Amino acid sequence: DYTLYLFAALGSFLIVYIALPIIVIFTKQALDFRMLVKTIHDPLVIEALRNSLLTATATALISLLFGVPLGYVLARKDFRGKSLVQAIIDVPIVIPHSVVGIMLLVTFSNAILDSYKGIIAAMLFVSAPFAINSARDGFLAVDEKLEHVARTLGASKLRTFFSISLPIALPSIASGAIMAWARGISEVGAILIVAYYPKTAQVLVMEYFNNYGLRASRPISVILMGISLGIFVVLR
Amino acid sequence: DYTLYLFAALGSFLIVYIALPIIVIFTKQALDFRMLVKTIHDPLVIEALRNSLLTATATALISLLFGVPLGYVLARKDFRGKSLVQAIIDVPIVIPHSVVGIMLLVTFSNAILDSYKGIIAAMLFVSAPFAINSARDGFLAVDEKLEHVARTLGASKLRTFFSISLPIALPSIASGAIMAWARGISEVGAILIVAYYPKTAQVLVMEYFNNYGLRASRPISVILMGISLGIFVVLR
Amino acid sequence: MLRVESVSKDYKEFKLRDISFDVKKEEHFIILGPSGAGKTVLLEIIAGIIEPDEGRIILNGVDVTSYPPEKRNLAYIPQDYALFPHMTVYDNIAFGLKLRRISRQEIDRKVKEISKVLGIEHLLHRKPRTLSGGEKQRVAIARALVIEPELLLLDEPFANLDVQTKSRFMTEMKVWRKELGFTSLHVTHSFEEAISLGDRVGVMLRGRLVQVGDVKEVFSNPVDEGVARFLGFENIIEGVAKGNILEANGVKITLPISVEGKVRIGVRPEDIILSTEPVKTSARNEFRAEVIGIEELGPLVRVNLKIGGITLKAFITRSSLIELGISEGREVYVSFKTSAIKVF
Amino acid sequence: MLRVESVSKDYKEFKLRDISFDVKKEEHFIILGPSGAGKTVLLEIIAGIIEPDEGRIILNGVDVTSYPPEKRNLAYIPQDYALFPHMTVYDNIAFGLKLRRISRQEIDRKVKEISKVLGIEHLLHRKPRTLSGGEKQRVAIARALVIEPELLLLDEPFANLDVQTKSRFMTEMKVWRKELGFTSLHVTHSFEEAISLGDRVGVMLRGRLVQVGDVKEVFSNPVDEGVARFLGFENIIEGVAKGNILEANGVKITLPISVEGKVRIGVRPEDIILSTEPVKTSARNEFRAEVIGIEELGPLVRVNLKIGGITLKAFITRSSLIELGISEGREVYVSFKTSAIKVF
Repeated sequence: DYTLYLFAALGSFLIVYIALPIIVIFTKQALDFRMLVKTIHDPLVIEALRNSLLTATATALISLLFGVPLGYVLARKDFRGKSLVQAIIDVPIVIPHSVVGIMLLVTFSNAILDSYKGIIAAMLFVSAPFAINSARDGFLAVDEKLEHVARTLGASKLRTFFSISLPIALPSIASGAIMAWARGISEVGAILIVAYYPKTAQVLVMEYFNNYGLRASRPISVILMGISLGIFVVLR
Repeated sequence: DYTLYLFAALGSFLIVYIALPIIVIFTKQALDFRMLVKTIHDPLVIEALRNSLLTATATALISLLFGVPLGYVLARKDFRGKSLVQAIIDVPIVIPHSVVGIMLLVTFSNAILDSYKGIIAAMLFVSAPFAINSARDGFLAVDEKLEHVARTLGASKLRTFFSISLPIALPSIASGAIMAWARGISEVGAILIVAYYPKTAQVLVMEYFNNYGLRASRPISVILMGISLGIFVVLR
Repeated sequence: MLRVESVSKDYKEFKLRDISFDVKKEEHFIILGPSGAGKTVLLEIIAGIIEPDEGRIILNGVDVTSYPPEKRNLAYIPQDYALFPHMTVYDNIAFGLKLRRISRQEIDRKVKEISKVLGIEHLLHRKPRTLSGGEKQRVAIARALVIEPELLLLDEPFANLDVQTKSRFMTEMKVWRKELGFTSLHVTHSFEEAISLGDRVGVMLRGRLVQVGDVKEVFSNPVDEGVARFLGFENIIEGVAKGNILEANGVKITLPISVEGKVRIGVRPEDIILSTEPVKTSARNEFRAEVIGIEELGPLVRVNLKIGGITLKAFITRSSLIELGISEGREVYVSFKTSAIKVF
Repeated sequence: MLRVESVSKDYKEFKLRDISFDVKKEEHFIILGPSGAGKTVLLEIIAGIIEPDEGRIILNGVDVTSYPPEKRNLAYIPQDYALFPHMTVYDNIAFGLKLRRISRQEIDRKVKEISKVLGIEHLLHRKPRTLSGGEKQRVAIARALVIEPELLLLDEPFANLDVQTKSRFMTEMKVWRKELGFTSLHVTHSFEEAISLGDRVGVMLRGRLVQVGDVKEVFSNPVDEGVARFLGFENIIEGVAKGNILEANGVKITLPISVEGKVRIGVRPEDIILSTEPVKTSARNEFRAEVIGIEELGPLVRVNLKIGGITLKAFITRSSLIELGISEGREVYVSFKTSAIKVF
């Protein structure tokens, strides 16, 4: 079946293109283990990793707090302008990341400049769509009849939400939260503009690269990638 | 129905949070129209926009060239390791953007440093998943029976692909290409590391912000955002 | 107990129009209608899930039209049972009790008690996805009855069960009713359920409740053509009657009674006899007909026939189809007894 | 013309086993079987879409088992017609011709010609999604026949059509065959299609072709219990025969012939008569029975009966169910003619 072989050959270029850099960076770092160990003991790196993990986690939690109710409303209610709301939610995916930073600064200026708030603001803008859409899909998959039956059995609307809808939609919501977390920790462009400080690991990678070159920035990259890939495996 | 009102109130925070910066930046720029006009005549800006559009377009085309055959194979063939391949394709979504840049430099070093090739390499890494997955979904939606019938009518496998499968999957493929384009033009983190020069608009936004402040970077942001939103509207 | 007063509602593709009926205490009331008649919408209006555009729902003399579902004290069992997938059977049954702030021991006692009646004690620790259709249905009934509702709303309760389970259920249903004494409103498209369980039946067609009454009475005296069609009189012929002869498009039909003027008659397809040769039987109406269509319905075949200007449908078995060698375009003899004719 | 030689294939949930048969030139061969028998898989093996695990496909004396579909010169019409949605009807029909490097004028002539025969000239500029089911089917047939294939493979060609369209089609199918002289292999679950179109029939059950022959012969002489069941002998009773009496679990049944030893007999549910009082009819077998289950099948009802140690199924109409007042647990009288018994 030559056609499929041809296609597979063409297609495997992209597979290799994505897989190769991942393998190469891990392998090269494994050969330069000393540098990795040194990096792990660099207080600047530890501080930056802590900042990244904290802000990404905060972002995921905020996305959940507001995204889950929004997802529920989108799943259960038809209202005028619903498609506009849905469009707005998806907009952050297409806006250039540096522009996101400028937009946020133009709007909130000093309130977010160079602070944890700024990092979270930038992350939230790009992460929220994942949390909202996953919650919506999760609730859409919960049979409305289950809610109806719970109501007739005596549960109020709020009680029904917490004892029926939320637990059943939880897997989808959790995967949305993880995606939001991953999207947050992968963000660089907007954070560079809004909050270069407090320094996050993804910004530190860039700084080390600019100041000390590739060899210095590689170990942090490997650590960050390890975390991201771990999250990714959990997600699957 | 108080529960839904409460949820809608909570959820509207995120809607406002996403919509507000977009509105604010457009409004503020509209009030500062002179600066916008001046920016449009800045040769540096024009050059950078040209670079962004060219590289994003090249990225989208390369994604298509390799992603469409790969999508077809994924849609039609079961093979050992298919789920691993699918996982690899989705990996770029979770890797921090600055890390992507480091990985690519570590792997391809001077071959891509500070060149159009580098910009496209960075964009391709983050864009390819969109092109591949859309193509796959497009082909999955083409009834295999159509291909079977075309075969019995005398068409070879390749001929069947070009006259039946590809035309029918085209809308999905096109939307994947647009997404790949949008993802490419929104990339900053990886490009900053791999190819600061030739300067792209999304990098220029950052440079103008660092060198001349918010007011100088805003007009380019507005132009870039206009392009992105235009693309987004086409996509819907 | 329950009174539904001129309820109307436009909901999706369903249009309920001016529906009124009442259900007496401890009665088993059946709403019978084809799918798409709006039966589920009506149940959901009574349950409080959908608000009617017009009309009132009265439960034990109280107008509950504006009450939310949780204040109506009734239980609703949808067609797919809607067991909570993330809870064990025990927790499913206890759900309604927990909301009522009853002590743990009391809840435990009640859950065990109802489980014993319904024969599901051995399932209490299981998750719903591990249950068979019949077991799911029992759990759904237990969950509904344990809160001792005023009224049990059942939506096609036996539609997803196999024949054996279904038969056992219908028998047991009667036992449970005696034991627990609940009132039920049951919607279905099954004549069998209506016949074996219904104290009274309401026939619902295209959003209207067209006839309410005793089962046998409804079946033998359909009030109009619509009900007649639903009950199986697929052949409705319009013509002008003179004495006991009806002339319809040039075809003369002998009627069981004497009437004058324009009338309609109904004949069930299963009452029409086909043969390849003319046979003078006790059937008083015999015609030559052309076969214009054949439609298989499982072991039964519907044959469309053309007699002069009118068309008739007849049911024959698949084996008769083969034995008589009936195929399209063939001429056959058609007969039916005058007593099989229903005059409207 | 086509010879299928001991084809076997495991494909998804289907298991084809040692299937052999041949189709003669200009014959209309029907493969009749319930859904899930593997009929479509067999067609796709013949078309070259699926490769068989074992066996050979011979077309006009040439072993084509390893040929790709495009080298076999046959045409396949799947159940849902599979019209190319992005092409007009004209381009759909012309598709096969364009691949054959025929001149534009010649293509145009052939497309117009076949469209005329099939009565779809007025649809040529339309897109498939705007067509009715019957129109789609005509286009699919035109697209298949225009390339003058050796063999036409039809998968449930009438399954998605309404009765009228279907009836017209079956009549026209015979005309087209006369006019264009093609050979067809047609798989279906419809007895009607087998009877009215089939020159010969093969019965396919659970992946095996169990009986091939003339339609009437197959229906009157099923080779085994499986075929008998499929043809409607739902009651299969095993017992020990002595002369023309069969004893089965304590029940004595009079047989139409004399046999000795362990035998099985089949009775069609539609040949069993129910009554509420004993009636000595010409039916030679009469028993008292208990109703143990009732199942509605549209206008027909299947009644499960228990007679001593054996169970029987009977079909009665819905109106008889109501008139006789049959419900579960009731005692009824069951009778069937000895001539309705098939001894295996």
